[in-house]
Amino acid sequence: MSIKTYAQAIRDVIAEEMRKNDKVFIMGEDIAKQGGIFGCTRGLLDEFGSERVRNTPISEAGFVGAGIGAACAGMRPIVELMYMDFTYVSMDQLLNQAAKIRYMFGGKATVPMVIRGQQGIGRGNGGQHSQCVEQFFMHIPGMKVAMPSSPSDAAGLLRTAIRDNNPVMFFEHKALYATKGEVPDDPEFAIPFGKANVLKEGKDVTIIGTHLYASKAMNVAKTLEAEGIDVEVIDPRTLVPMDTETMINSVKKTGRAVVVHEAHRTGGPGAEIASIITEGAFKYLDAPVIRLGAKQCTLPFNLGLENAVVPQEDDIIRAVKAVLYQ
Amino acid sequence: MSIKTYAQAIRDVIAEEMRKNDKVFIMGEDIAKQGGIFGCTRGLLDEFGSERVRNTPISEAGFVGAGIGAACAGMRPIVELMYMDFTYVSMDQLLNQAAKIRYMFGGKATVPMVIRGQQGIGRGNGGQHSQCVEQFFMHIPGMKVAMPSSPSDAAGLLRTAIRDNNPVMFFEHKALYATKGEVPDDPEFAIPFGKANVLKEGKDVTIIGTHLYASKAMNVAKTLEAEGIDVEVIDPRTLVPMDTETMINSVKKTGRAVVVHEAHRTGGPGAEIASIITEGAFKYLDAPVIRLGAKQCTLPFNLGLENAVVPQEDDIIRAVKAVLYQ
Amino acid sequence: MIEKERMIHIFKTMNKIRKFEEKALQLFEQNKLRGSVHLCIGQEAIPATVCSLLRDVDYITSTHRGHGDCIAKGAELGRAMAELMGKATGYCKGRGGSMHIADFTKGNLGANAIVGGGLPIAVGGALAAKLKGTDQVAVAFFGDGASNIGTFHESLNLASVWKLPVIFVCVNNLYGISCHVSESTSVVDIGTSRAQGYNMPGYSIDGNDVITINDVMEKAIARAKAGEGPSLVECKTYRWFGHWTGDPQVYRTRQEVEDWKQKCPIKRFKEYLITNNILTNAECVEIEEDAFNQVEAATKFALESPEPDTSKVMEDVFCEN
Amino acid sequence: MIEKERMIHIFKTMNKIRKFEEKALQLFEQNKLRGSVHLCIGQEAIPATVCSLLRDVDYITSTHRGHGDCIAKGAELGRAMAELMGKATGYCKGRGGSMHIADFTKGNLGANAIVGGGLPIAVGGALAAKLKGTDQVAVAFFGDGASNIGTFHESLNLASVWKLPVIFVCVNNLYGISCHVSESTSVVDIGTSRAQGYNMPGYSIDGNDVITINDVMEKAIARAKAGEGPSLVECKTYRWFGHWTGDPQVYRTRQEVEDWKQKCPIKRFKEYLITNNILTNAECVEIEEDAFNQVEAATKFALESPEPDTSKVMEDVFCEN
Ligand SMILES: Cc1ncc(C[n+]2csc(CCOP(=O)(O)OP(=O)(O)O)c2C)c(N)n1
Ligand SMILES: Cc1ncc(C[n+]2csc(CCOP(=O)(O)OP(=O)(O)O)c2C)c(N)n1
Ligand SMILES: [Mg+2]
Ligand SMILES: [Mg+2]
Repeated sequence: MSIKTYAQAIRDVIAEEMRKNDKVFIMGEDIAKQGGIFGCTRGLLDEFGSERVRNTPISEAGFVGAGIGAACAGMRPIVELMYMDFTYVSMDQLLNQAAKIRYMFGGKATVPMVIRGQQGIGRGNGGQHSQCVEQFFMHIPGMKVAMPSSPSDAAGLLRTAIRDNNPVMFFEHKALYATKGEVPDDPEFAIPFGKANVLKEGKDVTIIGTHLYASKAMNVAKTLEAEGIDVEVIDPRTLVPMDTETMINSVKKTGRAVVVHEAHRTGGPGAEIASIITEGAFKYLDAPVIRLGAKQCTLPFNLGLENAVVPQEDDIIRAVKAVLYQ
Repeated sequence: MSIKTYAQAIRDVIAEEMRKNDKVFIMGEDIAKQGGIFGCTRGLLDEFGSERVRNTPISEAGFVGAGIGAACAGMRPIVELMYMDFTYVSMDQLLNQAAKIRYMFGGKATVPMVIRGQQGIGRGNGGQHSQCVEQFFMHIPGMKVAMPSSPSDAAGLLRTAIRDNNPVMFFEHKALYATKGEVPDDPEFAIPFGKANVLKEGKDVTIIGTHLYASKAMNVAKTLEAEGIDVEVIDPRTLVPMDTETMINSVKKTGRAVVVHEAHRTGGPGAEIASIITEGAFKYLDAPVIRLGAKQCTLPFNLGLENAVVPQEDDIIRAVKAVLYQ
Repeated sequence: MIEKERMIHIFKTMNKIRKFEEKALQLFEQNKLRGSVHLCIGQEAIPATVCSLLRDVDYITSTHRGHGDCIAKGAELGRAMAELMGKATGYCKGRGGSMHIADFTKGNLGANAIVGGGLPIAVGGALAAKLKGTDQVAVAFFGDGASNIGTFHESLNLASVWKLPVIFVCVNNLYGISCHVSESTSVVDIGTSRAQGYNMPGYSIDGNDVITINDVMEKAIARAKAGEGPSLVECKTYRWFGHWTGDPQVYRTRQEVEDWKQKCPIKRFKEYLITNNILTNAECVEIEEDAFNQVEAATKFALESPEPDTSKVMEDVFCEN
Repeated sequence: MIEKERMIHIFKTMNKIRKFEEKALQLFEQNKLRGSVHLCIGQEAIPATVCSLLRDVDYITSTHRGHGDCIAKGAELGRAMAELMGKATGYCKGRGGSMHIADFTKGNLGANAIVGGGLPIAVGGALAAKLKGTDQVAVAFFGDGASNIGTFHESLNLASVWKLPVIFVCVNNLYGISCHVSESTSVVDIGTSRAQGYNMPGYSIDGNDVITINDVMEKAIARAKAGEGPSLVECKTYRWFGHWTGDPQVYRTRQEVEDWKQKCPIKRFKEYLITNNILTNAECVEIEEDAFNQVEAATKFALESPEPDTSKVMEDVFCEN
């Protein structure tokens, strides 16, 4: 085990996989000399050279597409999007091309590509640089969706992503980059997709939280423990594939659930998860699942407004109490 | 009342609104001499000339953006996307620009623009020309979302859309263009946004169906009537704003609901609607809401495969029986 | 310069494409094909000549009007026709249809129903070649209309700054659906004018002339293989039929169509072959008949092929690792 | 030709921008600003000169590095500074921040945090002018990096085929974040080279020289107003500070920055004004001090302004009709 930040964990896995497999390369804006504006590719240029660590022009559709083509031609590209908001300028290459190639062309092609980058609030980047966009990739089939919530998950899920033969959307969170945690030194350490992480067992209520909200859910669980409420906390880890079984079984036990994420609440991942739970554990539910997510307004710049838009720990606590005592 | 096709209804409203308001104009691919590949702009070039009926180059981001700019500068553009799948190549202009301008710039700007075009299966157009993409615009706030299911709704909702001072995503369905129905002749006929249409009252079970599935739900209701099952059928008409009240009240009465749409099931509009119903009518629900939508695979070209992917009337009947008898 | 062998190959390919397309039209009119079928009759010189210079390891990406490209890149006619019919034996198991034929084993990275969608993917094929250190090249086929969409620009710039072995082949058939190129496109010569924005050689040539296309493509491919980077080649041509089967064609005159039919690339190349004693008229006719027969056999195969098994509709969304 | 009045106006604007930016940097370092703050110090000649030729009814769209553009287009310094601080009195009520200042009443259709996002919107402003039959023009400001994204291409082509009154002003400051223009951009002279792909006049000029910028912009605006269509104007300049406050700037040398500081556009124009007897040194100093004082007052206003009311966070998503 080593103590690493989330950003370092990502960097190290990229480096290790590039060392092991010369098909792996990385491209994106400012990833070479600059090492990525969040430092996730620091030092890679020196070690691997400018062929395998490629600065791209600002043309996301072009270089995401180039990643797809390279993957079709036998390489294993990692494409960094500086902000996941820029999926919007490359959406066609992502959802009409990468996601569809294998199936639409009859199941022979493989597109082993990772699209990674960060999203979310926390740095006052305003409405066009703070969105959580995982929902699009849950809804349109063809790409896997990973949401690491800790340095160790970042490492383990990224290794799985790079080795996966399908296109993977790998969502990092800007507010997690500096968080530290233990990461296994095993260069084969990988976390399987589609297996949720039960961060804490509990019997009274289940909180399902993704990304930032995995740790916030843990904080809430601790707070509520003092009040005698025993919370089970689940981090789905990947949304595609989704470990519905773990979530349903948890709610069969607790009878109550809160789902919380930073993406907008309406039509967000929480709607899907709440529906899955309701379908799978209806008879066990003592209250409807409560969903928490960002309000339906553009993410504002001002810190106070930003916090007013996304769920706070207090909101989660209130939601837990609502599902418990209604 | 006149009998019109869905396409004619759309054409006529555009023409009427262009006659009434010289700020209204329309642009898109092949809408001028060709009259739109589905005929929705037929004759407009002759009546209004090439300044107000503009053929665009194939550059959706460019001309959607030009629509935004023109709207910001006081015009009321209608922008035709030939296939709503092409939102993917213009997503940034739609979701980062049009949807955010008013709020992000402090609430003074207005963007009175309609983006209209057709989506869905039914013509063997394959995976990149058959998608239903309304979910993206439900999830990211800032645009209204209309889903007309009949010629009359097409007319009434489109007039409201053109007169609305907000950006509106107006989803037509390719399989509806040729359907005929009565359309009021009143040149002021408009259907308000945010008010669901209760197509049929019933007491046993509620079916909520959008677009094509409004009429399919009606067919199912008729079939089930013969078996003594009294179905209430609701067409939400607009997804943003959404008439949650009508749906919740219906389910409070029937205790059972099926939601059906053509968009993919996972993370689709049905997940949101099912969640809203469960939250709003939990104690009245005798069974979990069943959601039906397209399977999680790219829409295939072959007719048999296409039908195997999207919900069929039999699937709806089975779902109704499942919510009734479980 | 084209070797005799390759000339004959090109002529065969052009005829195969022509017969395939004629058959597709007929089948569509007989309701045996559904969906959008975009014919490239009149444009055959371009795919046939370009692909005659490529090997199976070289890549292409193609468009909604892609039958010619995929045949020229080595597709089996039977599996291609079966795909048009949505049959289980088709290249995509019936899931893709006319607009989505791909065959990675032949270097065909796929047709694309999104205008401009294939350009970045071809750039990626070329990038892979560069990274692997092979002498593979990639060709992106696209239309005049496609030259106005963002991915055109991003792809040409990217390929240029990275000096990638890719050739951008713009098939300028004067229209994007109903829209004349002069209404959609700010320059007359897409090849020579637009290349200047990307520091690469640009050509605007007669796309109905095999010899010219070959000369220019030989230069472009040599440049690509020498590591000097991409080229833009605009081939001016004409589609004889509507944008798709069923197009009322209100946007052009019969006369214009007739004039272009006089410039038939197959007739022209046939005359060249005969004049230059490469083939006799009889040999040409034999090739034409052979092409017809191949297409007939392909059609029979396709018609007799089974429909896809609907129970397998969820297969292949993801691959197992 | 610049009238004396306008020369003085330009000089005042340049100084206002400079002082505003210096203050913003200072405030950021004092933790009184958050988010990404992109300074345009060193580039002031461009917005100041370009916007001196525009009226309130003319449109601009701007970028993440947009303070200079918005000030030149008439923004009140207090409301602009308040927006940088996220205050309720800011142009966007604190919702936009540094990257999103807009003021439609002054024809500023908004800064944009999406590279290339503003170009189509400016085209739309110009389209509205054409449809309304006014003599309004639109200017899209964008960077060298932005010249490689798809909307650049789509916007220039669209504006050209529609002959719209828009001027595309490319502020080439040699870098997109850490990426030197030679690494990202296939041509050296974006203005002259790329314009050729769109059949419009293209200029690549010294962006630190007010007189040159003015001459070229006068031509471009005259062309726009005459209904002849768009122009592309590349202004070569340099940003003195990092891409954003806090940029380690590993990608360039101190020497390069120092060399460019010698080419300071304000110093240069000041010398011009004095040499040509338009202003005395004392008058220039007075203008500089006045700019400083205006910014101080603006800062005071911003600092004293209230935070936005969080209970109103859901207002303005939609407007009532
Ligand atoms: C992004 C996108 N926009 C629009 C369309 C609809 N469309 C299909 S083909 C076509 C015309 C293409 O013109 P061109 O590139 O010249 O190719 P051609 O059809 O002439 O071969 C259009 C507009 C599309 N498929 N994709
Ligand atoms: C579509 C998009 N891609 C990437 C970014 C991240 N980004 C912000 S500014 C910038 C550099 C822009 O360079 P340039 O256009 O030259 O403007 P400058 O910063 O030099 O003023 C980048 C890559 C973005 N905001 N939008
Ligand atoms: Mg064409
Ligand atoms: Mg720059």
